[in-house]
Amino acid sequence: MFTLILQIALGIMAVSTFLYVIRVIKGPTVPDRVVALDAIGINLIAITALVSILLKTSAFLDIILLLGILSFIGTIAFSKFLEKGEIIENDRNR
Amino acid sequence: MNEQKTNDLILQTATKLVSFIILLFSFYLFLSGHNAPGGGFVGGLITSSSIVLLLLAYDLKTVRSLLPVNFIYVAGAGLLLAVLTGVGSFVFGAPFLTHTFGYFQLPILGKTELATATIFDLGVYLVVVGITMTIIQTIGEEE
Amino acid sequence: MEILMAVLAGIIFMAATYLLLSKSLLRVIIGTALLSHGVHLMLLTMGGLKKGAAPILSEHAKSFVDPLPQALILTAIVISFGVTSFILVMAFRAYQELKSDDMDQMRGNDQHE
Amino acid sequence: MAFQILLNVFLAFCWMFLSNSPSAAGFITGYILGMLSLFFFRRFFTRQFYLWKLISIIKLCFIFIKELYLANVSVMKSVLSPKLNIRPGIFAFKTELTKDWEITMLSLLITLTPGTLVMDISDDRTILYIHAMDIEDAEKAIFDIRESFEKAIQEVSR
Amino acid sequence: MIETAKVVVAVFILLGALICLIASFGVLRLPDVFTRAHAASKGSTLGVNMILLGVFFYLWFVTGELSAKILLGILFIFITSPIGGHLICRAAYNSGVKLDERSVQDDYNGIRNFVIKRKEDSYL
Amino acid sequence: MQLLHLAILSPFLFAFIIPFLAKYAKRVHTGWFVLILPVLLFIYFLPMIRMTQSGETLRSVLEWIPSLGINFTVYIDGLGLLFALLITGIGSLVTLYSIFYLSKEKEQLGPFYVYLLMFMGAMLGVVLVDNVMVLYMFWELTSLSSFLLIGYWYKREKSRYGAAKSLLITVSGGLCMLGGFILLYLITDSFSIREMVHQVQLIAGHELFIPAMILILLGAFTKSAQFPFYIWLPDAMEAPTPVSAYLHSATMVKAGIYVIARFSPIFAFSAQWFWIVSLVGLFTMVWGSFHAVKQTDLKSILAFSTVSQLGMIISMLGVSAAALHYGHTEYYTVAAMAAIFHLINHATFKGSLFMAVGIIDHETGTRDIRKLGGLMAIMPITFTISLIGTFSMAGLPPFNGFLSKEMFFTSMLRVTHFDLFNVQTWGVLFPLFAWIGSVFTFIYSMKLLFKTFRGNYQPEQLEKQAHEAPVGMLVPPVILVALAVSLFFFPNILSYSLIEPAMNSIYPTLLDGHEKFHVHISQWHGVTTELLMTAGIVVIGTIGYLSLNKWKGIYKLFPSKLTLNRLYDKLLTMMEKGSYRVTKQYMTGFLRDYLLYIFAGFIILIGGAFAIKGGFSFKTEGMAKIGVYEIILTLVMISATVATVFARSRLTAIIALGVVGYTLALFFVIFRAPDLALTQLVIETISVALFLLCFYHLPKLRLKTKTRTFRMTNFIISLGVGVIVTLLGIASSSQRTKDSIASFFVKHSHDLGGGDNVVNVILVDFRGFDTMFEITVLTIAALGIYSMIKTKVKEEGKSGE
Amino acid sequence: MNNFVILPILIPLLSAILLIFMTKNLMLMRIFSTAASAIGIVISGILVQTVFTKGIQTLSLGGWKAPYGIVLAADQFASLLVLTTAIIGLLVGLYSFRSVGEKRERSFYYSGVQFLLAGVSGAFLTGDLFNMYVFFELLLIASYMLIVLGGTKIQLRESLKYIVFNIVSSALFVIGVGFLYAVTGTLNMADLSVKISESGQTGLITVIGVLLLLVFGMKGGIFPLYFWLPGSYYAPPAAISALFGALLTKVGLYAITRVFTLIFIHDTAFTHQLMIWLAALTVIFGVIGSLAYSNVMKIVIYNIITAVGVILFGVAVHTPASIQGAIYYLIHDMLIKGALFMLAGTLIALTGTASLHKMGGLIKRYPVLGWMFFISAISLAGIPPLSGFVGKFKIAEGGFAEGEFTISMLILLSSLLVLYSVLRIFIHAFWGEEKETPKPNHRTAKGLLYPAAIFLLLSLLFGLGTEWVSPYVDQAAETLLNPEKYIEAVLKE
Repeated sequence: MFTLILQIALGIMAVSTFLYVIRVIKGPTVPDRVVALDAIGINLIAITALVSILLKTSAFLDIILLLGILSFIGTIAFSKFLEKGEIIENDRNR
Repeated sequence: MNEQKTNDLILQTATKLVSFIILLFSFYLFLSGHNAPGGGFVGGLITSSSIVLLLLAYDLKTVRSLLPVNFIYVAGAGLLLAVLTGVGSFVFGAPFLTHTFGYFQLPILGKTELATATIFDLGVYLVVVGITMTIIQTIGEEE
Repeated sequence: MEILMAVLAGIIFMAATYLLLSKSLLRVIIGTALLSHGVHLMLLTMGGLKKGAAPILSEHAKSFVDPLPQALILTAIVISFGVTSFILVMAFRAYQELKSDDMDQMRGNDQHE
Repeated sequence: MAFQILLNVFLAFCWMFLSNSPSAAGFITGYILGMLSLFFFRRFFTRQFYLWKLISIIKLCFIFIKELYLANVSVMKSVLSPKLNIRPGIFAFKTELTKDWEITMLSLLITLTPGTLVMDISDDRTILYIHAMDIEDAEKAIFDIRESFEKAIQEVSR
Repeated sequence: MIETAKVVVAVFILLGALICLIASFGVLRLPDVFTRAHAASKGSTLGVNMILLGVFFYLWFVTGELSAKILLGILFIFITSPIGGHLICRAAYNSGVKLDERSVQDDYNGIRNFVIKRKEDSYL
Repeated sequence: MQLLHLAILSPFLFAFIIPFLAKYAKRVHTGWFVLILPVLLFIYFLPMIRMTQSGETLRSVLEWIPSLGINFTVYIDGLGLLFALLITGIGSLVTLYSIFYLSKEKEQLGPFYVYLLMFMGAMLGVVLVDNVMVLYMFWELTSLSSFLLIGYWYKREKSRYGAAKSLLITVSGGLCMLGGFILLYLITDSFSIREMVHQVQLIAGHELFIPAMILILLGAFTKSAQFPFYIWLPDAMEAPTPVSAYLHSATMVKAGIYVIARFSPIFAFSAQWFWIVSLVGLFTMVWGSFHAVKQTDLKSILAFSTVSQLGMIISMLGVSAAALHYGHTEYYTVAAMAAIFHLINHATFKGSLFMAVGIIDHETGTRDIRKLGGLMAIMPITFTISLIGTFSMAGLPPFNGFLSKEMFFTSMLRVTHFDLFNVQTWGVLFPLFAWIGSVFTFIYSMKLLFKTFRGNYQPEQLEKQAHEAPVGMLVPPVILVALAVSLFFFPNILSYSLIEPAMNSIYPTLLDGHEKFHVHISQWHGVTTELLMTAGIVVIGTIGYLSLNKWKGIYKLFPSKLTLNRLYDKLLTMMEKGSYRVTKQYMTGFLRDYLLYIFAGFIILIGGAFAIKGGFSFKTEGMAKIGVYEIILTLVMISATVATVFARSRLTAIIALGVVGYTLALFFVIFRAPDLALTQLVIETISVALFLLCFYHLPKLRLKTKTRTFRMTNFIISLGVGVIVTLLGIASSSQRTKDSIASFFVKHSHDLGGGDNVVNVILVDFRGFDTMFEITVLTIAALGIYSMIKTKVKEEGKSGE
Repeated sequence: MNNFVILPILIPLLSAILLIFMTKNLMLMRIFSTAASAIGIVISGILVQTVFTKGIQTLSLGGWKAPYGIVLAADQFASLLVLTTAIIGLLVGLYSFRSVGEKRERSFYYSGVQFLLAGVSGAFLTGDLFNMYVFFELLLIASYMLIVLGGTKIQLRESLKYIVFNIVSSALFVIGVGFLYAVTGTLNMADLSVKISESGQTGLITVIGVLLLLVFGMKGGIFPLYFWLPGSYYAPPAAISALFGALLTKVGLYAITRVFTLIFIHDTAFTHQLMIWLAALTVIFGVIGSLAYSNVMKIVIYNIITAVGVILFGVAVHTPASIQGAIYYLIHDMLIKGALFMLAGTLIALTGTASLHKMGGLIKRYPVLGWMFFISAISLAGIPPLSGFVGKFKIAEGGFAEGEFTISMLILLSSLLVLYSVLRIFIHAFWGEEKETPKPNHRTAKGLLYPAAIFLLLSLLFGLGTEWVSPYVDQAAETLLNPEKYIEAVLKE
């Protein structure tokens, strides 16, 4: 029963991710895609968590935090790229 | 450039906290690698992503004043360390890259496993940090 | 599952090939990155899927999945990361020098003499 | 505050070695004992005992979680309503907070609350530009924010 | 005990998943980047955090493992997710994405004057 | 290492000293130093005549590569010694001549003598070694030194052309010969000619017999300028005249004859040998003499004449092969005897003629027969030399040419008596052709002599004031013509000392035990058919010469476009231009084209192998089950992949790529690979960041209107690649083995590796070596990126060509 | 267990790492890298001798026995190639002093070279298929670094193509290894051989074999896969081209040889026949290419392709004679290609152009260079007593013996056109009227010529001293033909 619920939840998450992917593909603007991508990253966290229960392992718990870190960095990088074109500035105060 | 300045206050403030969390996490991953997912690669990569986060929130100049290291040398040192771990086994007449490990009773930490493989992994870690930062810095500088 | 994954890897290979054959340098590079994804997926499939728990012994599972392909993929991932970053920088330098990202204009001197 | 925590940790270590039980349990015991002693001597320090601050942080968290919950309900409503009945817009909001992390905290909280999202901070750090999902509620939102979050944050930072 | 815990966990997880689904639905449905960012940054944060909490409880009660990593993850998401939304929205605005036509007010207009100098290079 | 080896190698060793002599002993003409060597060698070889006369041979082995059977085995028998004497003897004379021919002020003597010595050594090697591989080595060395000598005046276009031509043709022949040698080796398992001769029965029965024979003959024919390979010889006349005299008339071109003679005992009993050798020789003789007539350049006439004479000798060797079939040994081997005799004679009269022509060229500045005339009075000695030379060449008494020509006719006439090979009816053609060739020989000989020395002296046409040559230049040709005359009167000096031993070594199998050929040459046989033929030659030849202008038009009948020279030039240009065109066709410089070829190759090769080998199989048992969310993930991945392909903006493409990467990480999670998932996630993120960093500097994607064919090609090729990879994947996972080495890792990771994370233990311990180099790869990548960005070198000359 | 086996990899690797820290001191870098290479030669020489006297040397890395851990196995074939590699490394280093330019030298040039050498030696020595992939990547990335070092337009343009090709081939390599692992469950080449002999070489395994042939062929430059080669090898400075021309394609060939004499040996009628055809086509196209250009470098480069075809033919014929020949020719070609590239590079450096039409009469001013060109040309064509002869003759012998008359003759005759293509350089550039070159550069060529002269000397010694070499080559060929020996040495550690 519990496994079934988990699987349902996983299915829902997958559908949700899929909807984001549609947004990624559709756009229409790049920021739209970045938003969706960020959300996918967060969704992946949930999926990983669920999968790790399903697989009865704690081996993937590291991935949760990691995904959080990465989607954060990724989002920042994208938005900086969109806004300023360059991601890493030589000297901000110049 | 001047008119493109933004106020990244939120980002910068949060970064101060977040980058430490990430750094800590990377150390954890590195150290636990032998028994749980993680290891030198991931550890190194995450360490460098915390530095990248700093780079994103601040700029190259600030970060360089924070970390005044030539990252190529870091990579070189790491590689040297890894290779020397292998060479070390020559001394004991064992084949190249033979690792050994043992469980030791240490103060505070208790029974701890110490493995030469960890030193090798440290080399990996240093190389990964060194090269990612070298790459990102050199590209970032080239404007 | 393995068959599905093989098909998926095949599709990625196909897309990568298609990108590699295009004329824009950017697409070519994206093609190479995609190619490595396909390779890793295929390699993983070759090790057999879902044959047991994740290969971490402290979990005390009955059986574990084949850890060797994972190690191999890890090596391959890291190497392809190095190569990808290298080719990226090279593309950027090439554009700096050659002022073009069109592979057509990067013919080179073969047509001389 | 940081000094107090550090001192506490130090005391915990001391306890650990004194009691000759180098383990987590020993450490935790030491920490609690250290905290108690700190509490008793709290007037030695110029600033207030750090546990109070902790309590106000927890309070802030609760306010925040409540707001987050409300936020989601409203967003969900508008998403799920058959006709998209929204009037988005951006408005400026003047804040009285000055410290970096106060502003940051406020912005984070605002962003997580009903239909609002901080877009930028003016260069003199006094005005937050906030995008709202439903601009009708802008005034009310401003009031809400000022009432709930700014106060709580000031409490924490005092 | 374990059964009740499982029920709680299941509720948390299902609820979280549903919230995530709705958020993604919102992202698909809402008219412009800014409103979508609302849905994404709030919806998924709450949903995912609920799931994580569920998993946390599951690990705690069922396998008896107190997983600090998950708590750290929850905290991390709480901190970073709004920052992400904030930065994307600003970037979107400053790179020239227009507000939806239903918008009624724009106080931000003209504050940052570098809006779209690279019009020709709009990334479409 | 014996004295013999040293003798062969001495020219090479000496050649090393020459550049220093040329540099530091400038006051003495380098040729004087060089002269010592051939003379010494000649003196060294001369006493060996006694040995060969008594039927003995000398064999001495110097091991070179014994494990491969390649040894520097020197073997001296009659044939070899004859050639060695020719080489050293003529070599001495030519060197002497060259001292006066080449001025030490104007010419670079060092290289000239180095080449000449190289040639001398190589030629000695060819004729004296027993091991075919070493023979081949010296053979190619003669080609190379000939190349260098022809190109001696390298600033002249024609020299370079001639040099390249001679090299191409002779080396290709040499390579064919090498092929033949290898075949012989495969049959007999030996490189020694001697041993091959002993195994002649084995060779004869072998299926490789004919290819080996043809290949070796190709080598001989190219070297000896037989039809149709003779074309290099006229162009080789660009070499300095001493070279022409030495290489291109007396020695090198006879290497082919040597080889034919040498291999006669192995091949000669076959009918094919007889037909090929004799017919090619005979035809070449007629063809060469016929073409010699129309030449206007003195050296060209001599060149064609050499072609013709060589053909004649070869035809005789071919005819003599009949002896191996027909009992009357002495009756038929007269051809071989004639061949050897004529070989010597040809060296004398042709050598002297070349030297005479050299004198004329040297003293008048031209070799064009149309500009010359009336030199008889001015250069009487030269005239005498030329007279003797040409008459001997034309086969007139009282010169040695007459004797050998008579014997030539004799042997050709005897062909008509063969009943073997079914030649009774056609046999009559042999003497006929021989006679026709001789008529032309007579005509061009006369032309050479009279056009140059009779007629009107035309000083205005000449570059120099003509006068008699210095004595030193006259001595060598005089010696040669003196020989030509004396050999007529005392031919049997040769027959006992040289010809007989040479015959013995050509047909060793014909003799039993200590039996020997008996050679006796007499000037007068009575009024025989041969004599009548000679008389006919003189009559018809004289008429022909006098009426030359009337029938000259016959040469115009040969269309100039169809000549062999034309063919060669065409072939060469076709080769260069054609290969350029071909190469240009596919080496377009487009990455896409190259990739297309490679992928097409992939599809064809792998697909073909698949189709032929039928490796595909399909089996679902034992495979994992598919879950719903996995399907969804798959869909996500596919759509992201498709989005990557069709993305219109670079950022979209990067994002889609990122999605693929993250989904891959998710697959890693599902398939229980936490380490992979972690690494893939971080690396994907950093890659995306790098993409963004670099793409900022790149222009946005342009939507070029690509043609439908372009897209279709891309699609078909990529579909093929995808399908093949998929099929391979399915087949491999269907045929998965049960036991793999992985179980070891799982089993021993904890106790031997000291870690619970098997993947990590594999990475740092079991396969730590991989990891070590993987991080090395990363380091190099970083170094490369660093230096790529920081180091900018200015353009070099290369790109500006 | 013999740690000695690792030294040919370890020494360049360590010196490369140390060289990273030396960029500030040019002289130190030069001396250090030269010393390292010299030590490498000594070590490899000792290795060759050890293998000769004691048989195949193996080293289980980390002490993990054969099919599980990675094993280095130095049989005579690999050892000889390692020795040649070390020699080439030293000479290229010497050549670089004057030709590469200080800017490049300071940009980790010597590190790159040493890394490349480590990679090449590793690829030769490893007994593990995946490890071979890693070494391939190592040498490839080092080659990427070197090929683009300096960043001139042409370098960037051509190296892009180079990298893309190699990425494709590496990708195919990895999936090939993956397929093989799925089917056999092992990665060790000796173990693979055993497993395949046990289970029989199924159709699928043959197909995977062809896939690997394709992969290695792409590195080695065989027929339908060599298109990247001419442009890429043309781009970098001559020293680097020499290194590439001498080493890189040979690694591909080595891999083909190893794999098709050890693993895929049960269906020779298909795989090896296919290789024979590919070899013939490679020779033809190589020759066509070398005749097509009047660019010095290009001519030399296309000659690589021809040589690759010849060697591949020798391997494919798979008889004792042809394998011996292939080994001889492989070593010969490594030496002589090094010399030729250096000479061509010197020519370009002296005249400032690579086009034959713009050169002429150089023999007067640079006679030594001219004669060295001449000698290398005839050595290339396989004219005895220079080094190319024995190899070519042995290959042809093997071909004839196996009944491949046409292709064997083609191989023999190809040397004519090879000779001609290189002598064209001699005829056009060194003979003829002297011409004003666009960038007359009369600095002394001596420094550049010494390394090339050493190469030629070695080539000459290799030809004249074949007898000294032949026991080694015999041993190498014998091991290749009797994979049991290799398998026994590797698995019975």
